[in-house]
Amino acid sequence: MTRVPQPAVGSETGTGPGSEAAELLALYEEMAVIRRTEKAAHDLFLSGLVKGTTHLAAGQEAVAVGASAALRDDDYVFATYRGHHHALARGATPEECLAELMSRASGLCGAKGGSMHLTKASANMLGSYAIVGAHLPLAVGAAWSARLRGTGQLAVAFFGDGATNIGAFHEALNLAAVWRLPVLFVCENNLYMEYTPIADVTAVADPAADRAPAYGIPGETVDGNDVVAVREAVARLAGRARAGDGPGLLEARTYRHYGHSRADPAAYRPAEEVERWLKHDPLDVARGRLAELGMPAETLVAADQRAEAVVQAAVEAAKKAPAPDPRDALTDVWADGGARWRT
Amino acid sequence: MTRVPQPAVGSETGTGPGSEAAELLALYEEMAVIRRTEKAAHDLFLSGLVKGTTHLAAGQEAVAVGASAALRDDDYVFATYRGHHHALARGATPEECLAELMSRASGLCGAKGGSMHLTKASANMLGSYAIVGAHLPLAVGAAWSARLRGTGQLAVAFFGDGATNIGAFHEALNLAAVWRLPVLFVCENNLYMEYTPIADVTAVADPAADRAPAYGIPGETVDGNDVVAVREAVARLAGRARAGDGPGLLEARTYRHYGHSRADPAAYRPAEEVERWLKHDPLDVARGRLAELGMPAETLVAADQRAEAVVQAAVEAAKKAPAPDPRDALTDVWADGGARWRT
Amino acid sequence: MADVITYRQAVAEGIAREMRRDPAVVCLGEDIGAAGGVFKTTAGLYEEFGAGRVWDTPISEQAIVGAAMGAAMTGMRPVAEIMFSDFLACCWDYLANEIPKVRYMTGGQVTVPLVVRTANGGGLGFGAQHSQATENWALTVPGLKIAAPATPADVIGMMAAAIRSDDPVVFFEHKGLFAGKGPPAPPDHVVELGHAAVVREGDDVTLVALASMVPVALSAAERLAEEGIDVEVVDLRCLVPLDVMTVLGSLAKTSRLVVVEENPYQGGWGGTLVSIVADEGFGLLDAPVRRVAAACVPLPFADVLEREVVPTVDKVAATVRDLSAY
Amino acid sequence: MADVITYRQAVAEGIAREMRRDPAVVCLGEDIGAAGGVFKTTAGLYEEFGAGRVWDTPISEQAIVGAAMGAAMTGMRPVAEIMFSDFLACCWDYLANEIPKVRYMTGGQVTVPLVVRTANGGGLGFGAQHSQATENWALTVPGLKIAAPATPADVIGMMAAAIRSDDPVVFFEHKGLFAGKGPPAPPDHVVELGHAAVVREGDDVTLVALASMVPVALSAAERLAEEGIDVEVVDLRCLVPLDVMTVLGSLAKTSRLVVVEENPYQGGWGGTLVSIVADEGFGLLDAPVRRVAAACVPLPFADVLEREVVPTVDKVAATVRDLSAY
Ligand SMILES: Cc1ncc(C[n+]2csc(CCOP(=O)(O)OP(=O)(O)O)c2C)c(N)n1
Ligand SMILES: Cc1ncc(C[n+]2csc(CCOP(=O)(O)OP(=O)(O)O)c2C)c(N)n1
Ligand SMILES: [Mg+2]
Ligand SMILES: [Mg+2]
Repeated sequence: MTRVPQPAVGSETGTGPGSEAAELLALYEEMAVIRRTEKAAHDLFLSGLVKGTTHLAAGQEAVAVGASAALRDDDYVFATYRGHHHALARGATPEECLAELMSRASGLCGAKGGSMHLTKASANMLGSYAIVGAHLPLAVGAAWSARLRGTGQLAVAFFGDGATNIGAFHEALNLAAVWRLPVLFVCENNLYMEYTPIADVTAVADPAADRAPAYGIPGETVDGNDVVAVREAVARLAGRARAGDGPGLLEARTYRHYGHSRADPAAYRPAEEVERWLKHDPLDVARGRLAELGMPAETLVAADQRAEAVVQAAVEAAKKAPAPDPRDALTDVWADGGARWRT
Repeated sequence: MTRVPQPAVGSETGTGPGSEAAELLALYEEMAVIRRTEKAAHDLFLSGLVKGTTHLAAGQEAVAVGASAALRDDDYVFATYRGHHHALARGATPEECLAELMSRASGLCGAKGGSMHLTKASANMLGSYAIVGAHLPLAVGAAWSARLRGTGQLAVAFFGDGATNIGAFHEALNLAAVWRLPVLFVCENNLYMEYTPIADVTAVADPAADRAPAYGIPGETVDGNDVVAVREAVARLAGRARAGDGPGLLEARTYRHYGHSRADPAAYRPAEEVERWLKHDPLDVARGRLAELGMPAETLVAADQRAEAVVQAAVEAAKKAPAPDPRDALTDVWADGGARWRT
Repeated sequence: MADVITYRQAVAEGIAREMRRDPAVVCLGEDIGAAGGVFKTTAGLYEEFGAGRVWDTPISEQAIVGAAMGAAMTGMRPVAEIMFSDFLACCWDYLANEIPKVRYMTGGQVTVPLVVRTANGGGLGFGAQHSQATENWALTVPGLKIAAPATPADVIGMMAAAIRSDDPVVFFEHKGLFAGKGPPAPPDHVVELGHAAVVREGDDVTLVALASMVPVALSAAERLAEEGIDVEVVDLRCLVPLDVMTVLGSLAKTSRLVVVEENPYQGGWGGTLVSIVADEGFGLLDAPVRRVAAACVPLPFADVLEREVVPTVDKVAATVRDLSAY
Repeated sequence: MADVITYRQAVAEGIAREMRRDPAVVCLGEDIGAAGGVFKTTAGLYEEFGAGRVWDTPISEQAIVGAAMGAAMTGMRPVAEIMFSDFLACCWDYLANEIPKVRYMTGGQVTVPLVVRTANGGGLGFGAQHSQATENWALTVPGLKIAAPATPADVIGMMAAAIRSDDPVVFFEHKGLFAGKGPPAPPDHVVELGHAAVVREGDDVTLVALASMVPVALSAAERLAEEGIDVEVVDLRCLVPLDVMTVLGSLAKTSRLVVVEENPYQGGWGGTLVSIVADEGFGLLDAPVRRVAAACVPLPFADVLEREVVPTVDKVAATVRDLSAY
């Protein structure tokens, strides 16, 4: 996915409506591509072309796209097994993502990682991690490294509401705060862990934001389905962090359109709740904002069509791509490229 | 150590000064015994009769004794490697503690545990744990069990300030809060971890109490060197918890008189700070309160003498006790008493 | 009683039987309640026993296993679920340092009758962090009993033994076997821990396997039978207690041993077993001892790659063939 | 250069040498800064390199090792201290699931050049939770290199190799050896990982040992020499890469093998080594292979009990004596 131009931090308001609309349109189109990529992944899973499992982020696009729009290209991003949107928002193409899910040699990770481990290191998207919460300390370390190297980079960890109750969350936030590191913790609170509501197993109402004071850092909540609001909130926290004022925490309220994973029908969610959230679809929210900015409907249709075409082409290309060479199973353990552990 | 009579919860104020003084005198004497036991442990370590390591609690006696006085005999206590005072306050004798430290068969754990693992299960003092923070979930589990069995018991975990930054702390407090369990978390904040001030590595000022809101539970601080204040604070939180209102957290400010462990001279502590805390010795504080209550000085001298005698006798008895039978190294792994892991 | 039962159903059935007999048995874990577990291995328990005995937890592996330990020390018999065995790493302190040591280090004062159940192993395309066979991790720690059943009936019988055990048991349920079927277990079926089963008799070579490797070994044995190689297959069932005597007994007959493990060769449990055989059974051996174990790499996602890494019927058959020609 | 250096000093010296050559090397851990480490193994680093390169941390093992991983992925060469190797259990997810797997599961996109140093082993009376030899835990995980030096010079040389390695290395420093002395290492001394050392030549029996068991093996060898048994002692130095060839080379001469391990017999690293020997070296063997390892119990506190559990010169000598009479 081509990256949208980076708005300088805090510059959102200084530009004319035309440029603002153009920027937002680009974000919309990114979200549209993600939405369709997730739909494709879903269909490919059902048709047996995607093995194992997938955790789709349809419905949560605005978090990835909004945050990404507020970051520098060289900032580090760490995501979870529900990370397709983050890989795409940081520059992975639908084709390399879908090829990975479809076990193709051309996949992002050469089909060694799969859906849960999408990684695009060349874009500093440093991976998707499938142990809940484990990547938070990694982001802290990347931020520490950025500070040590004096690069001005940020590190951002995206994680689910469920991750707020695991020990690594606590250790990461405290260390980041004590060392005043340029790291952002962005919680995608989609109200559920796998099948259990986060509210049932968490002592506070906002599982992430209500914990921020325990680390003396700012904790904000934001409408995670509003790409502009996310971009602004992240820009604000990023500005602070880059200025040396330490980490920030953002809790984005959002909702996943599919079930937790694979073919989960998500029957545990009240119909009324699902309906309410579907009405607050991040694509719709962006469309509404664009309409307000005077964007013609045809322009949006064209963007949707481009997104559709990109993803269709990606699916076709991934289908045609070859399977990995079985011998590759025994490469890439060590930095020398091999897997030799003994003489 | 003989347990003092249990004041009923909330009854501290209803009794006449005479009875209050008698109660406090008993607490004073318990503390005096602990102080002397720790001194004995220290001296025995220096003279080579205690091997390995010790983490002395001299200076922190009021936390153990004050808390214990507010608990029922059948409540569960979990402590750390710095746990001699808790074992003693819950009914272990100086002799069985010192015998354990001196690797005698008559030690609390048959010389299998050592200083860091003092345990008196028959008194529901369910152990001392040497992995920082690890026992907090255990206390949660004991409280859960008490609830399931409907016994009205509490579980109390004592831990250091350093334990507030480890993952298990976070997981334990959240689970306890979500399940509204009868468990108390009592932090002995002695300002230092091993050699590093807790303030250097913690994002908030009160490492335990400032975290309580993250779990929606009451967090209080108390003068940990004032046995009466500790008793009252614990009684209050215990009352809540026993009434079904869920866990409580108490941060007791205190100070260790010796270094962290073994022969650590604690040179990292400013002389002025040490001096200030030595002037606020928990024994002195209790003496002051007793004087106010009109307790004659000779009574205190007599208590000190009794404490001295108990500990002297304990040292002599422990010295005379036999070493464990080497064959006992291969017992007690399994519930059948043995260690057989294969046919 | 149904004619067949799946391995998955057997897990829930095994737990339910013990919950019916003993009110001290309680379950806790992520999504185990109304959801019935992400592998449906606790399906029906919440309905039958209610929220008072089947507890949903936050994603807090340390608290889950730590709370189970605290409860076990105080009169309960908790059954804790760790969803994937890879996540045992998130609470390893409890498995390595707390649960197996507290009895010993208190001089026998404390007993910890708990079961940690977990979905183990690969074959489902879940990738490096959700596919490991980690039974060898548990073997590094004295003080844990280790059960890994291969059939539905054994699931039930070994679950009964595990829950009734006064010692802590790590109970590995194999993801690749969940959908498999087998005869149901009779009422009050108990398979005492530490007894291997000779699941196929043979004279030429002994194959020792565990959990999902048992069907692999059996398939290899069938194929080899056609070639005239008569393979005995031992289902080890448990790593601790380790039934060395059954293995040595088989070797007394065959003089040739191949161990089939899903865990990686390096640090795999077969090393421990083979080292005992190379000592106590040295005189029985007519040929080198071989281990067919996973390659020493993380588990890859793609099927075509995973097949290269884990033991397969082909690999086992080839190894046995080679060895019987020694 | 001093005539002798302690093992403890060698740790700090080994780190300092690398910090001097490469500004990407940074240290983090509990009490490692001004305090110099609780074992004084980082003494002087804070003074020489300052707070910008020697970072004190909270008691947060997951954050320590996780942050090291994140830093290693982004251009640094962190050296993380986990105070006692028992506490690796508190961050095991990083050792088992993250650090060793990220390179593989990203198809080689990410490199993790870090060292996790830790004080390993028993003999100091620290009890069950502070005395374990846990190098075998690390062996269960493909993707970690495992170093465990036995001498001060090796500490320095292997530390250099570990820090320069682009692969993650778990570096086990033995508590029982800290006070031991040995010749210092020459400038720029590098001991490549994966090369065992034959530290005593002999024709009758091969003793393979690691870390603190190397002096135990050497003492046993000396005692046995007086009895006319000529023992070759191999210091394995690393578990991964595992130098099997040196062991087989020695066996070609002696035909008899005893492995001396401090970790428990069950799941101990000797199992892996012996299983390779029982396969590839079967034809070389004239006698059973023996392992002298710790008993399968937690480590007891009292010296008199601990001695019963861990390998001693007496036990090793008795085993070799017995074996050479086979
Ligand atoms: C340590 C750990 N425990 C359990 C799991 C299993 N698991 C995978 S996703 C998930 C739910 C996570 O919920 P949340 O953090 O809210 O993220 P979401 O899936 O909603 O994006 C669980 C329990 C895991 N992967 N890691
Ligand atoms: C998980 C873990 N990390 C590190 C240690 C080493 N250690 C033992 S005591 C200690 C300091 C603990 O400080 P605190 O919690 O304040 O307790 P205190 O010793 O002051 O009573 C440390 C770091 C440990 N035992 N466990
Ligand atoms: Mg969620
Ligand atoms: Mg402290």
